[in-house]
Amino acid sequence: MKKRTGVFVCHCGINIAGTVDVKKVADKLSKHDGVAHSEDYVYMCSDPGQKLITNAIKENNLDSIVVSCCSPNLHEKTFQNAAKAGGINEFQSEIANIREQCSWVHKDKEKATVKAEKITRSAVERVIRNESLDPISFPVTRRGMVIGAGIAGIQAALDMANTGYEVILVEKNPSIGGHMIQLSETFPTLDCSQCILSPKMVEVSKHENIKLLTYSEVQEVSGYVGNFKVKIKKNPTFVDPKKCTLCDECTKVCPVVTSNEFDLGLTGRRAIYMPFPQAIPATYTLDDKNCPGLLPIACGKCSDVCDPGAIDYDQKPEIIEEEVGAIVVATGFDLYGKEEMGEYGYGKYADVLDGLQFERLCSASGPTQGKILRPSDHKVPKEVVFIQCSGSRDPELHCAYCSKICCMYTAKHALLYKHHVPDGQAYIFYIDIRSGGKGYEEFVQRVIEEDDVVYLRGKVSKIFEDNGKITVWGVDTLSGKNVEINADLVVLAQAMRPSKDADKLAKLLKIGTDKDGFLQEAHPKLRPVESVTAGMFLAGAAQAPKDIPEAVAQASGAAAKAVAILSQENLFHSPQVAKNFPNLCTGCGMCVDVCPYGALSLKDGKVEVNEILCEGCGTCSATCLRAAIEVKNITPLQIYEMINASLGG
Amino acid sequence: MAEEFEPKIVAFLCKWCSSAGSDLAGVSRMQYPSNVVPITVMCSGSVSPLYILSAFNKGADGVLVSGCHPGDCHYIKGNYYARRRIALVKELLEFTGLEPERFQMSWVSAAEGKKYTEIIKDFVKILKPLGPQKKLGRSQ
Amino acid sequence: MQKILTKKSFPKWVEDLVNYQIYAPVEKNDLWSYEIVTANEITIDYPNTVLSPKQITFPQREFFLEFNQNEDGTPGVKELLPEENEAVVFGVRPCDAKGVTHMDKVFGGDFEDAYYWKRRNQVTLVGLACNTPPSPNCFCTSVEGSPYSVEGLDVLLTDIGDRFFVQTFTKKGDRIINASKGLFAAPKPKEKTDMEKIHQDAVKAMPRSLKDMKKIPPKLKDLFEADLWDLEAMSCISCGICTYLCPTCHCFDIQDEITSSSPLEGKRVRTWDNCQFPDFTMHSSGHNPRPDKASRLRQRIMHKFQYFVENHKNYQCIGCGRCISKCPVGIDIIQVLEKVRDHV
Amino acid sequence: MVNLDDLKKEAHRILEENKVKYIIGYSQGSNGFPAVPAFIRNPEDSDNLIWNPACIHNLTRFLRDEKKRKAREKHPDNRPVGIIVKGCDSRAINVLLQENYITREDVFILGVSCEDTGVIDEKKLAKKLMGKMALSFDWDGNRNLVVTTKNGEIKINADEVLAERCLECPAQSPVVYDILFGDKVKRSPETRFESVEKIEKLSTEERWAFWKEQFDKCIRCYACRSVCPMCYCDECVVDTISFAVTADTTAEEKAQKIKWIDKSPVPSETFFYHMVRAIHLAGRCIDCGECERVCPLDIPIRFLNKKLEKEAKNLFDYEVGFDPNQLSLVSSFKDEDPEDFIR
Amino acid sequence: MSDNAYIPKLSKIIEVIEEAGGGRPIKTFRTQFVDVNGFTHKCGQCAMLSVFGKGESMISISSTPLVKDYLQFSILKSGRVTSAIHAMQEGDIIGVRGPYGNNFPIEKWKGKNLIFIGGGIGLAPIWSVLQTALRKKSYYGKLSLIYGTRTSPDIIYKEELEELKKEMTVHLSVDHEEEGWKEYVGFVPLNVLDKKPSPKNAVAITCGPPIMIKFVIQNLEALGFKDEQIYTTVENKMKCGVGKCGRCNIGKHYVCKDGPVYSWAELKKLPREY
Repeated sequence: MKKRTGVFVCHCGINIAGTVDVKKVADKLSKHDGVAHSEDYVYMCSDPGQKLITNAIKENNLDSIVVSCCSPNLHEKTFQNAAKAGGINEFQSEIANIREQCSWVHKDKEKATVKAEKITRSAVERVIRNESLDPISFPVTRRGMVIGAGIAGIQAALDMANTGYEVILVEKNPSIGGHMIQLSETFPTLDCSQCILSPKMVEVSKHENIKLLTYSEVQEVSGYVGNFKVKIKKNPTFVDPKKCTLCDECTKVCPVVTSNEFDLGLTGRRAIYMPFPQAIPATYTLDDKNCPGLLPIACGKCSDVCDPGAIDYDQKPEIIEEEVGAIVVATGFDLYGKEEMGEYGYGKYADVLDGLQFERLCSASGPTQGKILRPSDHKVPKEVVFIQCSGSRDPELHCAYCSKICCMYTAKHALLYKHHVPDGQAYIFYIDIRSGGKGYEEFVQRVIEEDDVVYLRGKVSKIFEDNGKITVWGVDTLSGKNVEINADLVVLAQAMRPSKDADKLAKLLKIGTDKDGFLQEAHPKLRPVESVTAGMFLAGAAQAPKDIPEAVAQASGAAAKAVAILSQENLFHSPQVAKNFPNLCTGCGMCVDVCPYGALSLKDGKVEVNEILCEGCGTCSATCLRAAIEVKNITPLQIYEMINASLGG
Repeated sequence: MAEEFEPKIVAFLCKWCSSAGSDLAGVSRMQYPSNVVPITVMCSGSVSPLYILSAFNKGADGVLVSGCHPGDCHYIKGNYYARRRIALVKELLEFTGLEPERFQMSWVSAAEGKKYTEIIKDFVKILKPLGPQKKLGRSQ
Repeated sequence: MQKILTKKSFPKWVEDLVNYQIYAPVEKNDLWSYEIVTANEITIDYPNTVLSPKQITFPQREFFLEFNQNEDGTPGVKELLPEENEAVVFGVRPCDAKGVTHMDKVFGGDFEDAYYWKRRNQVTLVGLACNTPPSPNCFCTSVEGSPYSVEGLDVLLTDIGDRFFVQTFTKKGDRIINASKGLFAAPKPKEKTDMEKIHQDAVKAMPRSLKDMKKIPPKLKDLFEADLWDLEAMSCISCGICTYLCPTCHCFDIQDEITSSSPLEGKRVRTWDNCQFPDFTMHSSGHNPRPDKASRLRQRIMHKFQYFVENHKNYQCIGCGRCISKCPVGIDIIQVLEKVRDHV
Repeated sequence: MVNLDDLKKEAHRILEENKVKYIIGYSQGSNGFPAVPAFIRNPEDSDNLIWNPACIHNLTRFLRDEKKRKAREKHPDNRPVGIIVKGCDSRAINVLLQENYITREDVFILGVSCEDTGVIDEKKLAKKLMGKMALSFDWDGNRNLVVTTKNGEIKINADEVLAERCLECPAQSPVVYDILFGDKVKRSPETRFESVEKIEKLSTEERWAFWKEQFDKCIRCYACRSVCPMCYCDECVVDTISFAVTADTTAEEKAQKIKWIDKSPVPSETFFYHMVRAIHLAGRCIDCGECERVCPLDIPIRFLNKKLEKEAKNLFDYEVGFDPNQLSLVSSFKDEDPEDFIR
Repeated sequence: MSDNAYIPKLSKIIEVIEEAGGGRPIKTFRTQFVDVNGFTHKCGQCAMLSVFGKGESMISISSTPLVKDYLQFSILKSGRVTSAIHAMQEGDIIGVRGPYGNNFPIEKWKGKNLIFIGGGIGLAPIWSVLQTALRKKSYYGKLSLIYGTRTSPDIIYKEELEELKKEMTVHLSVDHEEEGWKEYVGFVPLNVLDKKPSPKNAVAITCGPPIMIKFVIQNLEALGFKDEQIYTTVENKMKCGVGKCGRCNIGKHYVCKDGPVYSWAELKKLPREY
């Protein structure tokens, strides 16, 4: 049966009628093939206007409508509802934008009228080929997951859990806490990091809605928003936390000493260990990489001394499968490594440290119980050089981006140093100071003025050791003079980079990474906490360098986004999605490559559309060489006819 | 006397940036020639070479494809694919002797009503002296 | 009638044919084709044209009718016949001319094709005997043709040195001779014998031949289901070269081509079509009586050497060798026919 | 030099050991065809295989038929097909692999190296021979073609008879094969795109004049499409009816097939056809030059594909057919892709 | 322009009857020539219908020549043109040229029993004969119809068939069991075996899907029908309708011109189409 389309041309007062001969447009269109009814009215969007449409639909049993009026952004929904009220599917309504894109931008009435005709015709050509569609609805698994238990992950998990939804919190290390738990004080308020974080950690461990999986890694993710299936590998700790009494006998007898991650190698630990006193879960872990072999024959001392018999060498990795509706990714950051920063003697000289190591030196729970002593000879360093942007803002050799927090924590470091060693001298090499943030600028000023830290604007050219001192060559670009400082200690504000293996995880989750390896947000401005994959959200430094308040804010944002999904029984999705034609598909997979949402996949040599993931962008159809995939209601045939109409053909 | 030649232009505008940009031009009452008939598509990445060729085949004197600026694509990366595809089509058309001016691409954000206006004005200005596009047009 | 025309005065003759459009084979970057020419552009030393002169009487594309939409939306239809345009085609090879007679049979018969005959009746064909074979794959003598065959020709020229021996066979032919009587002399006996001698030598010069042609049509009757077709078609790529270049292939398609969809405007056109294309016989249901290249190659051979023979008492092949020379994969119709002939 | 006997022996072996269904190779053609595609099934027929400078055809095209045939078989024979490929042809195999059209297990590849020469351009050679019929010919090892005719031998420098594409070829020897005949060579041609640059140098109007003349000639025999290993679509934009029709294809689907291109061989439509074909071959064409060779009207179709090959290389640093695992040209991008043409 | 048979004659659609819906919709159209000089046809002939801008499609004429005031076409929606025709309504103008092809030798069937065997849309091509025979009952012997479709909604000419039952024996069938279906269940060829029409002084006229025709003929032969007693009509892709475009041939025959009506005896001589 031929379509029966109704065309409704709006005057919009004089906004349209002033430049476009609306009667003529309506009249011309009435003769058009497939148009069964056509009229004009002063304000289509007004109640009487909408009534007029619904009545016309009923009276002339129209099966589709075109409204020539203002931009679809304003009244598309309005007229879709009018269509529904008239008893036809909302997708049988199209807008012809003859105001913003015609009457308002032209003066010549004749020409504008011709153009309005073309625009309307083109909309008619489209609508008569539209198919009626109903929103796609699908159920939601109402549990959430957070990957990474640093401050961002912890915050997100707590926020979600507190709204009453169950949350699985996955952390690859034996304890939660991330980098924040390593810090001594936090800028600008200088409150003790551990003091503010550990209560949250405890809350996590106690929270009835949070299922904590430490020493665990996500291995596989399938499904889609609302219905993810996640495989998690829980590594064996070889210690049964229920039996362990934290007597610490085992570490005393363990023969192996290895470098302590928590102190970034400034101290050592045993093969069986507790990461740090406030660790959550509070239990020991036996790291099998360093244990002389889980063969009792080889050693077995720890289990010998363990009265409760908490140690079990036969523990195997365990695969846990979880179903969740939304996922927050908070995999955090690592510091730009030694290997890359050879030029500053980082990793070569014992007394060249990175920011985190210095945090440990300052920390009361640190290797020196908060006394600042330099690693090589445990003397108090009298002259300390801090170097900012070490690895940051250096497109040639290192990272192009700014790591954002270094200016602040370096100022903090200098301040902490001065408070520990009042007679010492701190120098800071910087490119410029970036102290945007509440109370940040004041903090820096205070460091400069009250703690007379010497800020040198310039880069360090060379660092070398010479009789027990670290000689630093640099330039002070303000005075233009070369500077040489014989320092006792050098602290590098290493660039922040995505944590190791974040890229692998990103592939698993099918969320992209940007050129620097940070997780890709769905839109840089408007969707900063969403990943490109529906139902997955980003929090903390995994997405870009941030300080603690920013990370926490984003975490809460991500949690809210996730809860927005979990709070619904069913999700609805626009049905204007890709449709494939198996008989034309050769399975070349080009569309699969270009789909930004991983909505396409190949099954027995043919492409398959996951309608729930598809956003209907149509890049697939432009890429396909065989017209084997198109987006419903904006198909190549419709465009073809629209082109024709636009050219008056 | 003969009426001045008015080039026919088809403009494929992505829904989220360029079409919104041209809306803004309207809202700001900027004026530009009425030679362009816009076709709003979801994404510049969905503009198939066939559309462009078809437009010329059906007698378009000029074709414009406009999308979001790199990095701003509503669909993350559609405009990057468009950029590559369109580059190839443009090279090919020029290679076969179509005036390069007849086929253009632009990035127009939702905020760039002014830019859209300029693009259309200039496009029409360039096309007028070229006269009707007969090379690829269907003639019976 | 029989006449002698010196090569010197040949151009003059052509010039005298003022009321005609003149076609002749011309070369452009190694490519020979029939074009509208002026007297001095005509050469007599040319190989086979890529496309046969069939396109003059049966162009690849022609209009049947024009349709549009009246004010009340009803369709309007207007017949579009070829315009009046008398033409003389020079340098037609005897084989190609014979091909035209095959076309006449197809487009004649119980139903006369108005478009074809409108053109055909306006064309006068002037042939040139093939003193030397124009193609390494000539085999006209094997398919009831000869390098001086006169079928379909209105005039035949034979190059006998510094002059042409001119024979006319139709009123059309006489007309163009009479157009410039003065140029033509009566042939001397010597010239006549020279001409006959040349004709006999030409036959000897025939590069290729096919023995026992007679056996083939009856043989084909039994070979419809033979596996031979699969083997022969293995290397076929289903392109349209053999048939489009063939002077006797007449298959066509009828299509509506619109210039405007609203209001409706367009033309119904006839274009060449091609039994080697997969969509040629495919039903809209998807069912295809000739689903593979084997069945399509079979159709081509059967049609030329069996069906046509039964319907029109001729092979639908005039031995020009075009399909052989231009086949991208070296399918050689002579070889195929030999395989048919020797098939056991 | 490629040792033909080794090639025959290997062919014989894999047929005898039932390693392959059949072998697609070259054999002596009839009158006027120094080489034609051959399909060898019996070991003893391996003797008919030839290898000479006229082995022009890109045999990978026949993998299309093989795939269709296999699809029709009730109990498909899953043994691979033996196929003889030159450097260019082997890149076609890589593209077919890249597009999942075939799997590596579908083919047993007998690679033959063109070494420092290639295949001849029939037209160039014919000109050189001035009507004389070549009885046989071969390369002499120093980039000369030695042609034997009735009246003796003729020696022609390779560059004078080599197909243009061979002079611009970046892969004289196969890049993927199971067994290789002849020596692996890596000769990078002085220029890859001279043929294209010749046309680029012309003015816009000259370029149009050039192509207009070409498109006027086209008779839409589709030999270019039919011979192309990459034109394996079941349905082409120029086809007037739906091919890929199944039992559940609705009348609407069939009725809605877009008529992008009229069947009339008029310039606008033939232009459309050749443009679409060129665009669809962008990043897929491996410049085997077959489309150009088979064109009965000598339309230099290859230039169109070559032009895009050039731009793919220059603009996007994309090379076709060397890596079966790379993303396709148009299904990938780089942040730094040029956009100076965009306003 | 009358001598140019490529030019369709404009005809007005005077009636549209919806026969079957679903996946394989069928509609019947009755047309009247706009200008008087139309044509008259014989039973079994076809006509080429034009929708301008879409193209042409060959459709068999299902009305009897004895009805002068309209031509009837029953059309299965299957492609570009037939879809366009289906979209047409009463009063719309369509192009018609023809008539094409041979016809059933009905005058030779004087006094013979006629057995019509149809499947699906295949009833249309033999409907003209059936209607003619019905109107000249005295001329022929016993008339009977065996007609089947996939499902009952697919049955065409529903009302007419009811009428028909008063005039002649009508055996209907559907392929599979159906709620409330009282008549035969199974494929048409089986129904033929079931009803066992006698070959004595009879002619069988059958049309339907190729596969059906194949087995109907087999079964008729089994029942003792001679090749000369079995008639069918053949369908092929057609463009010109006058045996020139080279598409529709089976062997030396062009179905559009030498067909579509064949006795099994004749068809056997041609290369196997089915």
